[in-house]
Amino acid sequence: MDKPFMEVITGFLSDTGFAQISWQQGIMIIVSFVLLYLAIKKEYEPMLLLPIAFGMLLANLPLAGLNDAPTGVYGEADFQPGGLLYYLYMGVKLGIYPPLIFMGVGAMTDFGPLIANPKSLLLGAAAQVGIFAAFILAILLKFPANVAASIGIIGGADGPTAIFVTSKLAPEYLGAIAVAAYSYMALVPIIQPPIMKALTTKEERQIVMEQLRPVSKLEKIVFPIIVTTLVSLLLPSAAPLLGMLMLGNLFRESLVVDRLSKTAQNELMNIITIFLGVTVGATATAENFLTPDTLKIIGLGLLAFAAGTAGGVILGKVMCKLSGGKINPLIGSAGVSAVPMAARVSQVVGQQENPGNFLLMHAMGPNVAGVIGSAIAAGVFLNLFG
Amino acid sequence: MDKPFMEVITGFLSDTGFAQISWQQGIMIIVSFVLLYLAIKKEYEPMLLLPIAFGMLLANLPLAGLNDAPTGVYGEADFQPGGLLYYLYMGVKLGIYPPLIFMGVGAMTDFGPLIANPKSLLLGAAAQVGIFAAFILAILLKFPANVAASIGIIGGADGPTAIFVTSKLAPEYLGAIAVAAYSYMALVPIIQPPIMKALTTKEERQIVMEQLRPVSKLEKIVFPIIVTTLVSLLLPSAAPLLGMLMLGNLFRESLVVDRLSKTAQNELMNIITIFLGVTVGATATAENFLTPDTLKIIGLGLLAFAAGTAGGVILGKVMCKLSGGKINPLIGSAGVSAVPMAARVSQVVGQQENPGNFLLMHAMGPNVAGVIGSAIAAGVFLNLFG
Amino acid sequence: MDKPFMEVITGFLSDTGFAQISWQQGIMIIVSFVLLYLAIKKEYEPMLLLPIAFGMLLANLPLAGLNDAPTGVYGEADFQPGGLLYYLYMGVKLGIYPPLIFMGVGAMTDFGPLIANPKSLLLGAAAQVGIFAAFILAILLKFPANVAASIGIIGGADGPTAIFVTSKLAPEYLGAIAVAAYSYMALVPIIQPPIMKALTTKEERQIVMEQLRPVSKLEKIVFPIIVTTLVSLLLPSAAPLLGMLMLGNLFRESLVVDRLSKTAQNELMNIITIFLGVTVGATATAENFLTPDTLKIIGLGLLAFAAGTAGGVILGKVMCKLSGGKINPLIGSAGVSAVPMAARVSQVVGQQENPGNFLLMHAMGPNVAGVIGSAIAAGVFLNLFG
Amino acid sequence: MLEQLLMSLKVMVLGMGTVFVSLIALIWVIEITNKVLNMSQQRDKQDINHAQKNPNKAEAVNGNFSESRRDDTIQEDEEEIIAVITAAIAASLNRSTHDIVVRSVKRVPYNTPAWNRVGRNQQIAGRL
Amino acid sequence: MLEQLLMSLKVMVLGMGTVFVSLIALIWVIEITNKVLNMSQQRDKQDINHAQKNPNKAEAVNGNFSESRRDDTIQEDEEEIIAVITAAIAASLNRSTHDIVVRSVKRVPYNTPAWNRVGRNQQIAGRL
Amino acid sequence: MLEQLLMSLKVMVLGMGTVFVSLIALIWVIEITNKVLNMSQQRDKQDINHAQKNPNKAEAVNGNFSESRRDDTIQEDEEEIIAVITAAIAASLNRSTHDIVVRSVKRVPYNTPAWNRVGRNQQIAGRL
Ligand code: NA
Ligand code: NA
Ligand code: NA
Repeated sequence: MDKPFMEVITGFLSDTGFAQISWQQGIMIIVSFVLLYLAIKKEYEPMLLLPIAFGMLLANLPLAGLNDAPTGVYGEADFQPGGLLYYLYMGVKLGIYPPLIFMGVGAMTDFGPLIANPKSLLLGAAAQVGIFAAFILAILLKFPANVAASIGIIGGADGPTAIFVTSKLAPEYLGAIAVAAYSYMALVPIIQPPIMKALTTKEERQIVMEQLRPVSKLEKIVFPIIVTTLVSLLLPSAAPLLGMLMLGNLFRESLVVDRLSKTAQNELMNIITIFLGVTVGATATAENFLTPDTLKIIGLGLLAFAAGTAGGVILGKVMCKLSGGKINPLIGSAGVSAVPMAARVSQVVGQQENPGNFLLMHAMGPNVAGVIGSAIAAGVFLNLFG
Repeated sequence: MDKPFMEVITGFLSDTGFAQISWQQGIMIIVSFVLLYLAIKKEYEPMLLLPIAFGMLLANLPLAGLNDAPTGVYGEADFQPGGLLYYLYMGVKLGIYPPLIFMGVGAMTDFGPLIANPKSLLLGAAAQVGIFAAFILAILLKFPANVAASIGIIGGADGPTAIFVTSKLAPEYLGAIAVAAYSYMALVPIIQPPIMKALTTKEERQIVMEQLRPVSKLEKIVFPIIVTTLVSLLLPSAAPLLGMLMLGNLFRESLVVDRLSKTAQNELMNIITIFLGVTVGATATAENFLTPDTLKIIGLGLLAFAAGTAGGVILGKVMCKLSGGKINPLIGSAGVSAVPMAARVSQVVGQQENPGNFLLMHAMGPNVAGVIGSAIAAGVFLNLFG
Repeated sequence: MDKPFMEVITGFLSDTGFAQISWQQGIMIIVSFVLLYLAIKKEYEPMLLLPIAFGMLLANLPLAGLNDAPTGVYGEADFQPGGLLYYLYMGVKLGIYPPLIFMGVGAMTDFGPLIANPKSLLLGAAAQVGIFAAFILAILLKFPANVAASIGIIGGADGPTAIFVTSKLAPEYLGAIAVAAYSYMALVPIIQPPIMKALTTKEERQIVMEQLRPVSKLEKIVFPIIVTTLVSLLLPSAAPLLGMLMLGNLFRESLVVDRLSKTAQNELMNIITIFLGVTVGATATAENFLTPDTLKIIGLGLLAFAAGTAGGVILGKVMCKLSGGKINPLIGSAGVSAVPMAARVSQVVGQQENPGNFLLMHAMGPNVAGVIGSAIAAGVFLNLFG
Repeated sequence: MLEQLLMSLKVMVLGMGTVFVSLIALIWVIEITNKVLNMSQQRDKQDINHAQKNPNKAEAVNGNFSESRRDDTIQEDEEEIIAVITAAIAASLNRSTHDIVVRSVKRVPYNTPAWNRVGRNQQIAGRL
Repeated sequence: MLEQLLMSLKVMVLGMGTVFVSLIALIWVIEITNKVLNMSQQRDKQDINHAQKNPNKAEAVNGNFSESRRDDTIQEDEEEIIAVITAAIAASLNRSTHDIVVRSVKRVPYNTPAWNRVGRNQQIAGRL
Repeated sequence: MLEQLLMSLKVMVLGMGTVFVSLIALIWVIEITNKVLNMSQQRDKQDINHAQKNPNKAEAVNGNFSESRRDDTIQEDEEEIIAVITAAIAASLNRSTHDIVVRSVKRVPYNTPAWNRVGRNQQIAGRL
């Protein structure tokens, strides 16, 4: 402050963002505006895409320092705290947010349709083929295996799973992968129908399925306990995601901890969604995002969704044959997860051929099975490359 | 990935939990199922026993790694984050969760019956004898003093207090002590009545008490401020628990921060209850839990509850005599806390002898006094062995 | 425990707070009672003043140790955890709580009146003169520049901004500055009217303003995005506060993430308000608070509020002249922020002269502009002295 | 290149294999559970049928279960109340009930101020 | 063994002693507070009685307290409203009111969109 | 002393300068945005007017916007419903509506148990 006034002003001006912004940052800011438009106007998964886009905006404002790491040691004199998003990002980096979101998802999910028709699980398994198809192609495009696995998991159509895997295997790709995952989840009603129609005959699409048997309260309580135990023993690396998903579901189905169930699916989930979205978006700095890799990721993500859809429908056709025409193969596409969007797509495509056909309940089985399937695929990747 | 395929598969299989599980872990998983049954079907304090049991399940699935500590330094390349429960457990280890739960409890508690009849505090004091009786026996059973203190505090019939003390004095016993504390709190209606009946005469149990005087708003506001100041000056180590209990109560009684009061007793408390329950349960690994000590703890815990009940009832009989028969000794058993269960037990046992006898309001005085008394006893232990 | 019994008791007694309390701590406890009285009985910003006062009480109870730092290394045997408030205070120290509170404020704020009449922003700018006037006087009273800046920011009439700046520039003054800021915000209806009346004529106060134009949904959505981008580029150090304010506002106005908007303005904000208030209050230890500086801060804070009010009203008079009498200068005083209190004061003073005069909507423009203005002034201080 | 393709095919086989093995195992376990539970429930039902003829004994045998059944009754009651209220609002609004849903009608909460409730009853009783 | 027994008995005496000393101190303080508050409240009441005869003066003397009293009035009003609504619902359901409790009837929130409220009033006034 | 005064005056000029420059820039941008948006909205309106004459075409042109408009309709509907309920309660309480505000009437939530809803409809349909 002893410097001449003009110098102070010059110094001050050179500290503005206008003096420091790079053209790449400018482009990223425009990208964030486009994503905000998609989130707000087009309602592409706004619950996450809006925070992601805003985080992207904040991270590309030069000098704002919201991502900065601290310097010095906490509690000592020379300590300079880091930026807000640096601290909130710890929940991603340490793998805390995605399992807690899964707990909330579990508390919101009714596994009844799956329990009533356990064969749905096969469709939820088949739809995971998209994950591995994208993985192979990513390897052939020279991505290292850990990045290829993170790209593949976009095909799981499950945001928290994609973020969990990517934050552990390839954190520098987190922004691009999260944006791709949530965008395609929003685009499921556009991506899936042509594939579903191309792979099925009119007769198959008209199949009306038998009503599901009622599921008792006790079966619903036992289900999350069994899944946690069995799958965690088979594949321990899937335990954080699946265990918390099933804990949330047990809160819901036990009927004795209503308070916890409501908090898990509302306030806790909302708080974490905000923190997760903004900080994941903030990893999309110009340096990380404006690379040819991002375009490849977007392409591979689309392919993963398409392949997963096809995988589900094709197994659906096989099961249709084997069951003597009792299963409508359209419910197979719901196996990609993207709950409950993909199940609604099955319903809508089915009704187009036969207005009296209600497939939604039947499609919810593969749909929630797809969540379990993706978590298992994620566990395989974490086991191999983590 | 360059290895022969069979070798990869063999490696993968040897990474499954089935290949690694010990029989002790198997037993612990069964124990967790039993606790889930008690929590859900028998409704034994499900709000905490359900998360505790699920945490126990997760912690005993081999290789799931939810309790693992991180390796390397955060922010550097070789950093491997720890498991979810490792991070959430910090709130227990650092003594953060129990005082925050106490804040919520304070916001839910009406100290009116205690203010209307301050002599209730004596009954809340007498019932703490169970804590010290169990402590003495634990010492005689060769437990070290810090562990004996943690075992004794089970007799406080107050979950967060037991967890707070144990996490500071004997964290390796946390699982066993928390399970014992919450189980016995749920069993209060079974443990207490025989002791109450054995120690009182039919005439005493039939005593109808005078209606309590109304308590003004101002008295209710001043009460938490006085308790915080006085007790924290007398016993500073009780300040974290009692101070937060009284802050929550001040939120409630001041009537000017309704938003904060509601959040403290609902969302904040629910979030912390989930984290606390699951992580406390996760300390119950086979290694920590499957020891003869656990059986001793369960026995001593029962004794602590019984002795506390007896202590309250006996002082109740003394006060009955001294007051010329105005005090029903049955309200003494409510002094063990376990709010509001123990007070309901007083009510029910009283009504069995005299259907027109409403003791609940009078028993609420000793009942909430018991919470304060246990927090003070906890402070004594922390002062002596912390 | 092997010591003679009397020695144990003596040691125990010497560990009580009564044996250790200093007269300064006694005074601080009384100060905390006075603040509790103001918060509860006089309803001086109780949402923050009640937790602040209680934190002050807890921090001045000797040996309670709620502020203590930990010793040793987490996870190792000799580790002694710190006090509850030490950990909760990290959210202040690391600059996490104030931006999150701003997010909640943004989700509660309707910027419509400001968008309808953007010239309000000038009044919101002029009222910041109080900040710099107090800064100059503080410098002349020999405060170092970083402390003077923290004192000046009291004049921003915005609690989270004052706490954010002070926690970064002069944390040892946090207690005094927070108490001053919130007390004067509560006293706005007493401080402002005489100044407003002294500086305006009866005719000016009677001016009825034209009704504001309606603001479209789209303008309200675009506004937070523009403000974030523009102001963060001009002054990057304002980005944490303004960015989060505008993120909250975008949650509100986008209408597609209602869940997030509600959580940001309710549960998340309440939780953080509790933690912020108690820990900020706990910085007011006797050592930090009972100094002549505190009295100077209280004096300078009053001056800052008065100068800000005058600045707003004077520019209001200028704009009244330039607009040919279309602007009532009374809305200028609302530029100090203290939302929505200051705007209500404009309304009330205006109605005293002309009962049919409804200034509130017009005063909300400068009022919310004052929040943005203070955040910018805070950014200037952080840039210069941070 | 070929090596990478082979590696990635191995991963695919391993991955899809794990997914299918896990989920098929899950199918088995769900079906077994279903059978076990149905068997025990049918036994329960028989017990109940039997019990209904000897109501006094029923109390003793099914003591633990009675609570959960009471719960169901309450839920059904609540649905009925909600239906009535919905219909009333719809009637006054002259609309179909498809459009409006009364989300919840709360009763006295069970856990929190239990003694208040009793106290209130006591006071009411005291005035009678 | 004996030594340990002695030590633990010391702890018990010290512990129970602390508990009793603290809580007895608390009894004293509560009773003193009660007396002090009751005295000041009775003085207040006298002031009020006095004031009710001179209503103009009352405003000046009890200015600070009027707010909290207004609050009580509002609360009582609310209870009355809740009672009415409960009765209405119960009547239409043909049930006793013991069973149903309307938990809360919310008014316009005081703090949040204060200017909205005034704005709304203004707009309403503008249309008159 | 003089030096410090000068320094602090510099800070004031710089600070107030930054505040004014930033907020004046904001005024410009808001006004420009307002003009741009109004222009495009008026164009939209013309489109709509045009479209209303050719309803079939409207669907195609404004497809993306129709959703948000539907939203507005729902909101207005909701306000209407709230008004009706408020009036009903007020009538039964014999009070003015200024005092009571029904804060919200919730519909079936859109996002959560979507399949439940359909399932329910299916079951209802199944019973017809
Ligand atoms: Na999936
Ligand atoms: Na107790
Ligand atoms: Na301001």
